[in-house]
Amino acid sequence: MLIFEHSSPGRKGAPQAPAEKASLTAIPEKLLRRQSAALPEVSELQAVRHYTRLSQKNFSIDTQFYPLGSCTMKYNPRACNTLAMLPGFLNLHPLTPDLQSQGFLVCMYELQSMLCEATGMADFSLAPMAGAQGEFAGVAMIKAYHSSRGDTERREILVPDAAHGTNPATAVMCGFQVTEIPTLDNGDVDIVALEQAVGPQTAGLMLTNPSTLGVFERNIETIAKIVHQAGGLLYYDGANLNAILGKIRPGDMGFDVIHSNLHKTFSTPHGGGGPGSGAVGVAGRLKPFLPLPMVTKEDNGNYRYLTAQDCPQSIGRLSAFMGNPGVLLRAYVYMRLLGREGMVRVAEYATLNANYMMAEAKRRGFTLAIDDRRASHEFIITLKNEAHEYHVSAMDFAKRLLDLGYHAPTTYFPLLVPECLLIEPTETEAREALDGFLDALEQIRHEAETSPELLHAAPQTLPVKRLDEVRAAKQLDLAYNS
Amino acid sequence: MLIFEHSSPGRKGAPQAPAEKASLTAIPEKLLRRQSAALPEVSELQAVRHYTRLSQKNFSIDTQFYPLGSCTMKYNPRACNTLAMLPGFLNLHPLTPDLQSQGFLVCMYELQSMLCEATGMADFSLAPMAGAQGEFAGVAMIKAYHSSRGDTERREILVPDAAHGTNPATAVMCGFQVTEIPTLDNGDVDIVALEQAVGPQTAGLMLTNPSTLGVFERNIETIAKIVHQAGGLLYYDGANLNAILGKIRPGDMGFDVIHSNLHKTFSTPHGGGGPGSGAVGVAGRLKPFLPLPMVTKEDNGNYRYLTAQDCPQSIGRLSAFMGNPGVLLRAYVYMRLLGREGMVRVAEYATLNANYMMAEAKRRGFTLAIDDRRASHEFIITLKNEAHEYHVSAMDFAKRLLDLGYHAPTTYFPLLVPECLLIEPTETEAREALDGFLDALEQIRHEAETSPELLHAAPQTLPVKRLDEVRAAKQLDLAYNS
Amino acid sequence: MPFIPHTDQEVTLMLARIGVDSIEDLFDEIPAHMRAAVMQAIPQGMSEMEVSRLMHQLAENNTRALCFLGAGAYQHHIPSAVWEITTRGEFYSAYTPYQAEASQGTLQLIYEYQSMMTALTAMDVSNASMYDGASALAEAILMAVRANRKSRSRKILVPTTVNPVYRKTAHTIVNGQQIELLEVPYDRATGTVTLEQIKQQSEGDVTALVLQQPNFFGCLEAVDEITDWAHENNILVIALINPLTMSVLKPPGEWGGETQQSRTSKGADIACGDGQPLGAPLSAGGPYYGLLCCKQALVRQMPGRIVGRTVDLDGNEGFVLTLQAREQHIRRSKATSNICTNQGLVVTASTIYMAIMGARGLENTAAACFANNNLLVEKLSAITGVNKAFAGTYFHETVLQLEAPAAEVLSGLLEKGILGGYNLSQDYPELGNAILVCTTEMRTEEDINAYAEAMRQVLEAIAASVYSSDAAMSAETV
Amino acid sequence: MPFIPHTDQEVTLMLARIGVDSIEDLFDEIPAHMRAAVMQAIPQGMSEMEVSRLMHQLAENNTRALCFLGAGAYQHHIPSAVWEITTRGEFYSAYTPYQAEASQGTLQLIYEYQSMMTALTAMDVSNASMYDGASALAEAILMAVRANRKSRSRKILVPTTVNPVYRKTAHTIVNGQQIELLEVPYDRATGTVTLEQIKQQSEGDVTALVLQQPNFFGCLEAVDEITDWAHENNILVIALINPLTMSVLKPPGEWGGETQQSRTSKGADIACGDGQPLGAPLSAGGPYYGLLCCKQALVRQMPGRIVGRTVDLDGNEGFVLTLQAREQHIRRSKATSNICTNQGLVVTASTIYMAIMGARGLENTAAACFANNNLLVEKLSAITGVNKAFAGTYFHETVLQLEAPAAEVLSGLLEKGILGGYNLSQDYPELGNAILVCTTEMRTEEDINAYAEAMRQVLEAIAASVYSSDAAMSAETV
Ligand SMILES: Cc1ncc(COP(=O)(O)O)c(C=O)c1O
Ligand SMILES: Cc1ncc(COP(=O)(O)O)c(C=O)c1O
Repeated sequence: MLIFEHSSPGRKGAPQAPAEKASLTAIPEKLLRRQSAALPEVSELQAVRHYTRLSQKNFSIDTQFYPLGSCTMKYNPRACNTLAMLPGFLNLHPLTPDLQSQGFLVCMYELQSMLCEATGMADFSLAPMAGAQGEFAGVAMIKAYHSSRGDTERREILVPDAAHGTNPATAVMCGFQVTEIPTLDNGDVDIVALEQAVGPQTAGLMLTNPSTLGVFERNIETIAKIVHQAGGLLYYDGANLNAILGKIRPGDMGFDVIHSNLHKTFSTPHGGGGPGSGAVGVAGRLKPFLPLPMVTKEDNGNYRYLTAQDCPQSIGRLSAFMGNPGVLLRAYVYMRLLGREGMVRVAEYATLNANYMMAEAKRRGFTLAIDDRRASHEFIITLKNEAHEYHVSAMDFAKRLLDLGYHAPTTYFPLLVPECLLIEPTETEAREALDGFLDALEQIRHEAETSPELLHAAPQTLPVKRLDEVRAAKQLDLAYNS
Repeated sequence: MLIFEHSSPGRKGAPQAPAEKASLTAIPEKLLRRQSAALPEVSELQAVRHYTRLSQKNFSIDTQFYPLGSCTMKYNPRACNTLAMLPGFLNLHPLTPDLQSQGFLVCMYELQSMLCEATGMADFSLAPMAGAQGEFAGVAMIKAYHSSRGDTERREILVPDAAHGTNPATAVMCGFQVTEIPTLDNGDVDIVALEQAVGPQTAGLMLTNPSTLGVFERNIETIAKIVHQAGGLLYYDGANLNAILGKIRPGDMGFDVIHSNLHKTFSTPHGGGGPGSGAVGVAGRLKPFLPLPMVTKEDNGNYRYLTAQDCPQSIGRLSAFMGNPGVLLRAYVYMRLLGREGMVRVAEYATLNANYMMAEAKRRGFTLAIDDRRASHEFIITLKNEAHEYHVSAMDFAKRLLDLGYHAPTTYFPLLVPECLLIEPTETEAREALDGFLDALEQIRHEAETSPELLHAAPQTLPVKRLDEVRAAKQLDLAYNS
Repeated sequence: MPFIPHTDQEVTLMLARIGVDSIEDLFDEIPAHMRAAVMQAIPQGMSEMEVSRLMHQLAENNTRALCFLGAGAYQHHIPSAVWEITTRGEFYSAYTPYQAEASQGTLQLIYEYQSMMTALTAMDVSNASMYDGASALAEAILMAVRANRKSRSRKILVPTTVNPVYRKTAHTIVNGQQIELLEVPYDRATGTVTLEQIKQQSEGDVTALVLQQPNFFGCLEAVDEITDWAHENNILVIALINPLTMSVLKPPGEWGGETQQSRTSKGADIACGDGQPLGAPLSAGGPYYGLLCCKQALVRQMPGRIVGRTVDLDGNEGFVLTLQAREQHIRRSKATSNICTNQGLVVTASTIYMAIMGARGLENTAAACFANNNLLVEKLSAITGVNKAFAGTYFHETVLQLEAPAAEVLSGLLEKGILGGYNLSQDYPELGNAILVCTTEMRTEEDINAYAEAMRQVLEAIAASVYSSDAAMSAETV
Repeated sequence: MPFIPHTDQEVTLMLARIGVDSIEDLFDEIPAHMRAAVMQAIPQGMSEMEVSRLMHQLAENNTRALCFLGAGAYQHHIPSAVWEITTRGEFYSAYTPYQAEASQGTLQLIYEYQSMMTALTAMDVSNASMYDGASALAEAILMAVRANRKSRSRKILVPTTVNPVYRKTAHTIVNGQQIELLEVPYDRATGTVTLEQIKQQSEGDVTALVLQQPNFFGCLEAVDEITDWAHENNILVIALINPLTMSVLKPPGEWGGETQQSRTSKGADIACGDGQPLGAPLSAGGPYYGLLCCKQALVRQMPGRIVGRTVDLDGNEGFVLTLQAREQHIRRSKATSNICTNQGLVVTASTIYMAIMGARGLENTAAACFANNNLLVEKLSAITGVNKAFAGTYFHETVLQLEAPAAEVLSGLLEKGILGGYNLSQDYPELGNAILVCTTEMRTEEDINAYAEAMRQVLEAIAASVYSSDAAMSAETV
């Protein structure tokens, strides 16, 4: 039932707004609204009950194991939420003069510094509001860098075919053409193809390492050399940074610019789709181009925002204020809780969990997409055999997992692997959860053999059964009563 | 699965306590614990997930209509919670000197005053921590009053048979004998029986008005006269104050002492069983006996706790500090939100909802326990006919209601009415909820006729099916591994 | 170990199952010479108790001055229920609702959000959110360029009454695609843009026009007239709005349509803005969210996620992400935008906020802002040395011109606990010593009086010191 | 109308269904002449925004001084997760779990609580909570009187090392039932009670004996020796404990049992105390909760609710309230107590707290309190004019004797932002100018140094003023 269906005209049960409406007669009538907006009219209890019950229809980390590959669904410490929501932060207006915002600015400054250290980059801007905006900032900086050198013919960005969709989409938004580089069966980039692809038109290469195939790109040094020798820059998509945190740093691998999804590696919540943060870091030569605002520390120990006057070559602003400060504060608290020793543990235990699951999956007879390599923080099972033998799809497996109380892994991504499940357990899950999930996978395979209709009809235990996506896209119903 | 069953020896995933254990060697070894307590060893995520999921197994006001008679399950405004949990209150040590606690003390003082006004009593103490402790304080004051006058032979407390169990239990705890007074079929106290029962042994009468039968005691003036003339005092069990708030005040009805369940009428949460508050109010002659602490306002405008020096005749303390301040703050916020005009509305709409449901229940063919009177905030259906015809019990109805998404009303209370449901909708529920509940009742009656096994086997849709209470009491299992 | 559940025993067992000796072995594909050293510049970990104390101290090291600042972020009352429900684990710690059946909570909520936002704006379609108002404006411009098949110019008219930082952000984002943002100056008397000025700037082919209501100065633009003219000239109209004010102001879906010709094309084509006033705290600038709505015809040009209502196998109603073929994860380089993660949790809060407030709640709030701001402006402009910059109607923000240096006045006010407004001298030097003041429903009459009194004192003090330095000067000269 | 969902239309319809003309008619059974007038002394209602502002102001009108106060309420760190989960609507707004199938969340949680509490105390059975520690002591005494069939005296030995306010509360509550609480003085050297003193007070038949560990002075009682003696004399032992300290101190279930004879009756018979240190904020004194545990043999004398594990129709595990025949709603005047509503929500918090902390977390916290307090006492007693009152071991509270008026010292400390301790002079005049200081894991070395420095300054200032007034006096005399 929609909140609109709880509505009754004239109802108003909340002691929220001013009880009386002040006069608006000073405003010319033609500028005024004629009819009240058709919002629901419910009591506070009705709203509380409706949204509390809605929330219960979600799977979430706080309620289920959620091994969604490439998404790093790890525990979001409640302390990060509580402390980021202290009134001293919540009530701070973004245009408050710097001297009156020192408590906030010091957090931002230290977060910049800690991210530099964690990634080996020379400087960081916290402005981008999600990974994709981080990519935008990064590619825009690559463009600005080449332009600043009069190198205006570099119109192409290279992207491996395994890349996340945001990579090519970003390159196009920045005005580039995209060329795809194939990936080898072992998960590494096809070096020969790369060598053929680079040239004077190459602005840069966007690379995710470990890749979305869940393996570490072993030829990273060679790749860096090839791209750099062609005059291009190297972009690091940091969505998978969780796998290598404290073990190897993008800066040390030769990347010129990176973004980091703080809502993955630094455990800020995904919130049902956001907000996130895609902070960008750069090597020295790209420093002048970082997006604003950034925070600097002055000689007198005060912190202040850098402005366009300070950074005349900056690519500019990406949002009205400072990215997503509430998210940034959560990441700051997280990093202070973990500290330098905790950073390393993130990669170690995320990798341990992934490799354990991979080994166990293999032992239980599942087919790995890449068999003879280490998993990073995630790994891929392909169900192409099961699909072929039992006429069940990876999607059927996914939906049946929901019935058994597990959120499904990422399905059908990366696009290269047929009928795949991309599984990322993260470091915060206990072995019991991993084993339980593997047991469920085994059970489902057995069901696929004996009663495949169980899979086709899944899920059965959730608020709705399988939903008709085709109808949704054909018979558009995008708003109540619209 | 119990939290203990998620435990793994040596696990510790929370960044909470100091990481190292300081030395305790200065403590003689024989005073030290030999083995660590067998608490669960889980990570923070495991605890969060476990208790979040547990919470989802509850019915609650925030998720269901909860018409539990005599319990006043109305909306607990979230603002009351948020504001009572401001750090300035949460971090206040109860032994902080008065001058440093003025912000808290003013709330307590004003709450006392507002409760006096709402009930017509001369003074109030907020010390009692629940209704039953309020009753204890009240009856102890009755005893102290008689004693103070040398009137030591009053050993008996009168209690109507419809009374809540806490009434007789309290009287005994205070050292009294209990005599039950019968109730007439129309819900009023049997005046003749009362007249016969009173005498020089009568310390007082405990009365709930409106009674637990959901009707207003029409002879209240006569009753007051009879008890007072016998030298007894009149105690008001304020659990049902919600029904008459702002309409008639216990003080004006002649009551000498009352308690009010702030966790009912003043909407502090029930919290799965508490905490509550049973603030006690008295007429002038009982003022000296009120329990401590109380808050007074001094001539200079400062607030301070009253001490035993100030109140030498007080019955004393009922708890280490000030009752349940967090609950009291919630009640304070609630009263400030509603204000004087809101107080009256509480009774009006609670009564409207109850009478509407009663009229509708009757129209739909249900048998009312008391047919020809106004309901107060609650009313009673008896299912004795249904029980007889279809061999289903009120408990079966109750369990089946759970399946249909409604919390069951109070069953088998008051004890006088066979197979009864005591239904209290409260003022915060919308008509849709009331109608939905009545529809469910009708559906169940139909099921009782056509497929009674549905009722016997209910509930079917909850985390567990019907539970074996007899076994629980016979094969005691009161702790894990015990 | 914080947040790591593994016991030593388990680690041993897991390593054995994997067939390696140590966790270190799992990293043996990483070239050894590139391995990271200890990250000295990151402090050692702290317990929650220690971090908690630190953050409490830092939180208090921000001002508590009474806020009369607006300029794109507004301090409104937020019912307690809003964030208590929003931060429930099931909303807070869920991912994007790709597995629809396990995400009906979030999906239905977004559908309700879309319904509320279209109701508020009188537009046909809303998406599930953009990052913020400024980036939403940029995406609206990109969308207009894709959508306006009648224009090939990639020229967009942007009045200078549009929030300057929004204009800058839009520039950063659309810049790579050779789109030109043409400034249209405002009328100095009214603080609004006139049709004449727009016409002057729009020689030749123009793709779209941006119109902010209320505009950055708090003034009300002639939305009907301008919308109709734009449509007559095949120019798409992008409305940039404060959604709270739309509860009482004419919503973009109803702009124009006053001439015979324009009736069929009534309403802005795209509406965008920042959702912050609807339930998001100031929070130092975010997370807020960008709202983006459009006419039905443009839905396939919409960037970002959209939720649709559909049915399940049993024919029961349910909700899914739809029209995903517009998005990067399907369409990759041909997507309508690169956006993926959006501002879901803030939308959650905003939806609950709107449900609790209802239309009447929003209207009363907006009206209270208007009334309070009028009162403030009245009291301030009664002070010698303070003047309204523009005639006409302003909503809950107003430009005031001061007969003293704006920066000095504002810092004087801060010393008295008043965050007095936004200094316009950088963005609008032509206005002299001008500030933008803002009053919401949160400010009481007492607060407003306190501001007026502080302003009086600050101006007097400045005047006195100017006088005395003048006097000193003239004494010297003598 | 705040929290009232009814529209005018609905009200009309509902009244029609009832068959009355107005809501007023529904109250026609109430005698007209008794009807209440408008409640003038209650202020008019306010919006949530207004109340919020008021409460923020009031909350800030309480001290933020560094807390070195204990005496029954302790400031410990509480993980954020604890109250975020506890205040979820499903826990917060549920009733007592009478409908077991619809309350498995609360019921299982209480079962887990009972399991944790018995583990911590090494007792057999725990109930679901009493109001607070003081009233739990009173109920423990009533329970002992009911349980001890070998004694008919109704005499209870209560050492004066038991928290004075607990003794007063117990008196109020057991008073009506002719129970006598006999004080046992403490040993001035050690701040503990000795077996000799107990023996002296226990001439004749005694029912039970109360023993607080750590005692009110923070000192550690000789629990083994006293428990064994009591059992040899058919006296039940009621342990009054701080549950946090039981993570490292010998728990009541293990007291005694050192002699041949006492081995079978090892352990206190009843354990009670306040659960506050386990996850409840100071909150001006509550809500906390009373813990109450006993040996298996006494379970039918237990007051309050108890949850038991059982099975459902399918044989699956589930939880119910059990042994309800002890309780007032069944047994009425013959119930073990009148308690009905207890402190469920605080128990919820406490259970989550214990789960997150684990035994090791509690131990490290308790040990940190001990170490910090030692440090404080060392630093303070190094100051001239400050002395430890007792030899022997104290836990995280200590009695200090001052060579200046305690009240004056404490208020001097407060002016320097230090809540310096509890003034003992009213309850224990024999100790002179004595205060009880307390240090938890929350206090850093810096805090402790700040206290020591403040103490030094305050004592010096008092000495100086005494000296100067002495000087003034002698000057006058001269
Ligand atoms: C590999 C990769 N790159 C980029 C992104 C885009 O990040 P965001 O969703 O924060 O825009 C994601 C996450 O969805 C990702 O997994
Ligand atoms: C009529 C009546 N009296 C007394 C009580 C006891 O109140 P409490 O549960 O707060 O002790 C109740 C509530 O349970 C009640 O309904």
